[in-house]
Amino acid sequence: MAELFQARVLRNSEVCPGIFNLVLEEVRLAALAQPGQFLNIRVSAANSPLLRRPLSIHWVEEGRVEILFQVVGQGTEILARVRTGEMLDVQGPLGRGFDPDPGDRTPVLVGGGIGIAPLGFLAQHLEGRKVLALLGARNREVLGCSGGTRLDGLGVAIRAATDDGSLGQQGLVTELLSEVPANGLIYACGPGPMLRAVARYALEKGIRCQVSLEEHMGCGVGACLGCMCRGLSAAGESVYKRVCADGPVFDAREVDWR
Amino acid sequence: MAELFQARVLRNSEVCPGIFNLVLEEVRLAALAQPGQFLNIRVSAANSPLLRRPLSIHWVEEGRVEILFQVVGQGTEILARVRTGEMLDVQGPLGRGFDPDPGDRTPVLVGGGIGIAPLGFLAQHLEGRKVLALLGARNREVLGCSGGTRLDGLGVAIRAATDDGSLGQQGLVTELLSEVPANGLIYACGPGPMLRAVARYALEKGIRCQVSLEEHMGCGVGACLGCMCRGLSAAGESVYKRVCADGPVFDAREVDWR
Amino acid sequence: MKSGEVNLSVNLGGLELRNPVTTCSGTYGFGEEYAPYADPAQLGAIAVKGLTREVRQGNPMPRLAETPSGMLNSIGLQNPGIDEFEARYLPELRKLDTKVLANIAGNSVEDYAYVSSRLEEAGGIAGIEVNISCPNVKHGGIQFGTDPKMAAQVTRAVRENTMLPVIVKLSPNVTDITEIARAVVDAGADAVSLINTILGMAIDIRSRRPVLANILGGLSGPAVKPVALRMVWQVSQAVKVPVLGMGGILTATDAIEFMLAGATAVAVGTGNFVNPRAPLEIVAGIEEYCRANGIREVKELIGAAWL
Amino acid sequence: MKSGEVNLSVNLGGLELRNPVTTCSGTYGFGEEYAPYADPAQLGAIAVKGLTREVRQGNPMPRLAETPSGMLNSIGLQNPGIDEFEARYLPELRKLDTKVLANIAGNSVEDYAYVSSRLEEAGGIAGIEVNISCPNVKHGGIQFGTDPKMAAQVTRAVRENTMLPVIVKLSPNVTDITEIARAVVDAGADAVSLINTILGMAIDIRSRRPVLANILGGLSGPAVKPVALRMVWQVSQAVKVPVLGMGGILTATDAIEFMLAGATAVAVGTGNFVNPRAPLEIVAGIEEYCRANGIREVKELIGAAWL
Ligand SMILES: Cc1cc2nc3c(=O)[nH]c(=O)nc-3n(C[C@H](O)[C@H](O)[C@H](O)COP(=O)(O)OP(=O)(O)OC[C@H]3O[C@@H](n4cnc5c(N)ncnc54)[C@H](O)[C@@H]3O)c2cc1C
Ligand SMILES: Cc1cc2nc3c(=O)[nH]c(=O)nc-3n(C[C@H](O)[C@H](O)[C@H](O)COP(=O)(O)OP(=O)(O)OC[C@H]3O[C@@H](n4cnc5c(N)ncnc54)[C@H](O)[C@@H]3O)c2cc1C
Ligand SMILES: Cc1cc2nc3c(=O)[nH]c(=O)nc-3n(C[C@H](O)[C@H](O)[C@H](O)COP(=O)(O)O)c2cc1C
Ligand SMILES: Cc1cc2nc3c(=O)[nH]c(=O)nc-3n(C[C@H](O)[C@H](O)[C@H](O)COP(=O)(O)O)c2cc1C
Ligand code: FES
Ligand code: FES
Repeated sequence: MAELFQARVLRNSEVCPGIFNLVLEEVRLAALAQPGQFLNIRVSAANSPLLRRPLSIHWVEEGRVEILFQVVGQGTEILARVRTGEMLDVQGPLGRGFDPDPGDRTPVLVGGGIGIAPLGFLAQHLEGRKVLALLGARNREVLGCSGGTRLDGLGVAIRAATDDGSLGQQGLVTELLSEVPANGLIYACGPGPMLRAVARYALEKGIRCQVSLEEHMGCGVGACLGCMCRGLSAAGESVYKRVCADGPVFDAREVDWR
Repeated sequence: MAELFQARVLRNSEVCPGIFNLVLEEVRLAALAQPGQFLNIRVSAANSPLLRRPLSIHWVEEGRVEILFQVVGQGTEILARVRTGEMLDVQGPLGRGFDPDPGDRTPVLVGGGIGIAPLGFLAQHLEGRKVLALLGARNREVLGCSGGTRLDGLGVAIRAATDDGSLGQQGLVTELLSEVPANGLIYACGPGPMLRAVARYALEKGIRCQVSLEEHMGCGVGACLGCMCRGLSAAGESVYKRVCADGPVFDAREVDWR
Repeated sequence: MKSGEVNLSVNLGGLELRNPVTTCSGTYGFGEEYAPYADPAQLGAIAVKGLTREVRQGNPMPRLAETPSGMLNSIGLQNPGIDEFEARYLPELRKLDTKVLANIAGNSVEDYAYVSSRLEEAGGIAGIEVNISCPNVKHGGIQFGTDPKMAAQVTRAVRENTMLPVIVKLSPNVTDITEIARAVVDAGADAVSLINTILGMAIDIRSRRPVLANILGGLSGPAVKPVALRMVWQVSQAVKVPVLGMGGILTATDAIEFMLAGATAVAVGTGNFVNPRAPLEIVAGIEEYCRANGIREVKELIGAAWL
Repeated sequence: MKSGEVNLSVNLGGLELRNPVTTCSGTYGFGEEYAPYADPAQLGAIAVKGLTREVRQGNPMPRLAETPSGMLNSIGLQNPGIDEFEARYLPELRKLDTKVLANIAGNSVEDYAYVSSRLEEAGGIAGIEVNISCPNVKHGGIQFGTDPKMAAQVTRAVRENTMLPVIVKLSPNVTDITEIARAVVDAGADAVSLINTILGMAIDIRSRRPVLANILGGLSGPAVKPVALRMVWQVSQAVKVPVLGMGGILTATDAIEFMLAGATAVAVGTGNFVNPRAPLEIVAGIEEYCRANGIREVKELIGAAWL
């Protein structure tokens, strides 16, 4: 169950240009959080920017909850200026996360850019298992600071693809998909086109796959119907589903990819 | 002539509860500033709060411009959080200030609460002359940190009135007006009722008096006609005058006090 | 009532509310989404998402755009329809210890009549808010809300099909909102609510296309508060029925402004998104304001700024 | 034109502007107040404070209230009257190397006609903006702007008394702004400008009174941008004359949105208060946008979002 927190900022540091690691001290939130869930953060007490910003939980450790965010606009710019000791108005944990129990399947994390962030928390839950990660990013540095380094630290086997070839092979992460074993379970997060390609590949090969979607949000709790994605009903009809409440994580088979 | 500056914040410190001393490094602004003029400060790059905040120049020294402000609402709350090294969007110096040349009259500064602030800069211009100040405030601490201490440092003779009697006599600063010599020139800044009482006293006794008025502002430059006060035309008719551009300092005889 | 206590109850067109704070339709789901943050039992009432006779998928995505101190939405009345509402949501709503306002819309006068009578029969609904002002649908919606004759017709149809209090929700997208208000009151409305969203749009300069798939959307949030307040001021003095005021309410100060302008009760909409505890904080803030000002009955605030 | 250069000029109903950026009447004084921050010679045009036949004192104070991302004003057309304008301000305006739009208002159709012919004779004015939409005056003002017949009458009177381009300024406080737009275009307007302020109010919960002495005021600033943009979108597609778009413009992005929505030129109002260099920065930003997108003529932006 989600709650509202006034969470103390323990640290907010620019881990590489334009990407920040924000560490919140909030024991209860840490206890409630599940991998793939997100926080809805009020970045300013002023009336503008008005809406909260949805940000995935990247890491949870000893009562601390971390996020990794990329500065892309006004809200994240303000968030980048938050300093140690300030209190942040945080709502969460929200949404339906990943199903972190892969059973006897081999978990394969597929992440693109800042979409790698939530896979860190998921990998924490998968610790002790053999985990493969296929990661893509602009370059080595972004891949590392978007969560790659942390996955590495957990002993996850990483295969990388970068735009400039500075790490792994040059190209898109989707070009690594052939490495997913037939009994694999894909957990994917990243840009829309990447997710679509991953899901299509998985559906085609009959590989299980969970994807974390993104959509602009009004409420973040399922009340406003502003964040819809095209899903499939049990009967196979295309129906709107709420990314914030029915997701953000969906089984690839629940989504209408047409 | 006023300009727009991106001024570096050298210091912003809470000099007593709820009152801040903001020091800006801006050589050109310091050179242009005249006592009684004000700055129009944009407190946030966001759309809300939207309007600039008018704040008087309190002190100018070695290329530094200082203001003293009281936290009363959203804008000043945001300003209170500004830190050393940040750049502040400052427009100024604005308005018609005090006529700092008292000729052969004895300058008498009359200030109430945070209205003491601009009298500091005026006193800098009057240095070397015998200056009397009649100051009122809630208590000793507020009187000091609203500019009283600085006046004292300049050798101004201070007569004080405080609500709680913690400094000078208990009561209103207007009760000290009998101390103004007949050849005095009053420079007054403070709450509306105080200014009215001071002006009435001066007009009655035939003492010269300049008052600094306050009004909510839209533009601060005379363009919007939002900040009017009731003035007197040359012919003695009641006409609107712009506090921002025709003032904020007016000769008491130019104002319609009815 | 103990000494120092404030009586917060108000009567909104026959609807006895324990306090004057409610929620806006379409921003509060079906009452469960915000329950973790603010117990609906502590609110005067809640209004649920706009209902139509048939299932509606709503408008294509994107449906939202943030604007300065506000937001645009073009949800387009996505809702499960009256059948599923009764089967799936109403039983849950009945369990909440608060008054539930059903918000209804339709393509035709008959639709409004039909949904009203269904709700009347179903039970568990405290009042019907008649949305004649949705800017986001092709048929009905805003057309009913800009023409006094059609507004009256819809009101009459609902009135004839229910004994429940009927609250007609007015559109701000009109030259003279008091004209529409008078028309629906003459047609039997027990109260009016206002404002619905103001028609607006946003453009993406990268794609050079409107941001919303539906092109136009409805503006809500603090940006619209001055307009909402003005309309509440005008309408509450023009008609004899109570006004449910909304539009940009985020804090107790906002809510009190609406009551002073003439609102009998207020509703929090977009404010829920920003602060899910806003409705509760507003109840507390109103009570505190009354106490600090020696006001024993919150009713005394209603229209207190008129003169 | 050198390679890579962008042609920023636009034609606003016969008015050749060197670039599409102008200022809003009432927010830019008589052209001198903002000169220290942005040289008027670098703008397409400037509009000066609304003028009437007689001297006007305007409304009582307070006249301003800040609102979320916006502000309310109830200046009430305080102005020196046409005589003093000609004697004192016009000579100064003539010295500025920019086009000056005179904004006029009146209590009657005759007033509008009179002021127009005076301006025509005086010379030095590039165009007349006819304010039929001021929400802050008792007579004329907004009444002329909400009734298509009266709007047309005023337009015709101005049209008959001047050869200058006539731009009619529309009120957003109407059900259908395209109806008024069509009426004034049929009556001879060379262009329309929109939006004027949206009627709003604010209440002080301490005094329990409206903040503005005039009770109601006009809302401007970024808060109204989505509404202004929507109306520009609607009007520019409904009439054949060019649209001067305004309402909440603060940045080049805002201005480009208005052009994509159908505005031929834009005006900066409240934005001047926030950033006195906004008009100049907008000129530069539009140019940069065009260059980055391979657009050689700024005209290509006009209505580019229509389809
Ligand atoms: C479930 C979820 C999890 C996310 N997790 C992360 C994360 O871990 N790290 C990270 O860097 N980003 C994440 N994002 C994206 C992040 O929410 C946006 O980058 C952020 O909201 C942009 O805000 P802004 O004000 O800086 O940008 P602006 O573009 O100025 O924002 C304008 C509006 O658009 C919305 N918006 C803009 N981009 C997005 C987007 N991609 N998704 C949703 N809303 C958007 C904003 O919330 C705001 O309402 C996540 C998004 C979702 C939906
Ligand atoms: C010429 C001039 C000089 C001033 N000098 C000083 C000074 O040296 N130190 C100081 O502490 N204060 C000074 N003030 C008052 C100061 O401008 C206000 O306290 C400040 O604007 C309040 O902003 P806020 O957002 O915190 O308050 P809010 O009440 O939230 O502000 C809401 C709106 O009202 C306006 N406003 C509120 N109070 C005042 C006021 N008293 N005068 C003008 N506008 C107001 C704000 O600018 C804003 O637009 C001066 C005012 C003027 C006109
Ligand atoms: C996302 C969203 C959905 C809405 N859906 C409805 C609706 O179904 N029926 C209705 O009458 N009003 C609807 N509204 C309008 C609100 O109930 C309310 O009138 C408006 O948002 C103004 O209030 P606010 O500024 O507090 O949000 C909706 C508003 C929003 C933001
Ligand atoms: C203080 C003020 C005074 C105004 N005076 C006039 C006026 O005299 N004539 C007029 O046509 N519009 C007047 N307006 C309206 C503006 O010209 C403009 O239409 C409106 O403010 C919307 O633009 P903005 O949001 O950029 O300010 C005034 C607006 C403000 C804020
Ligand atoms: S953001 Fe409101 S339903 Fe998802
Ligand atoms: S604040 Fe605009 S004229 Fe004074």
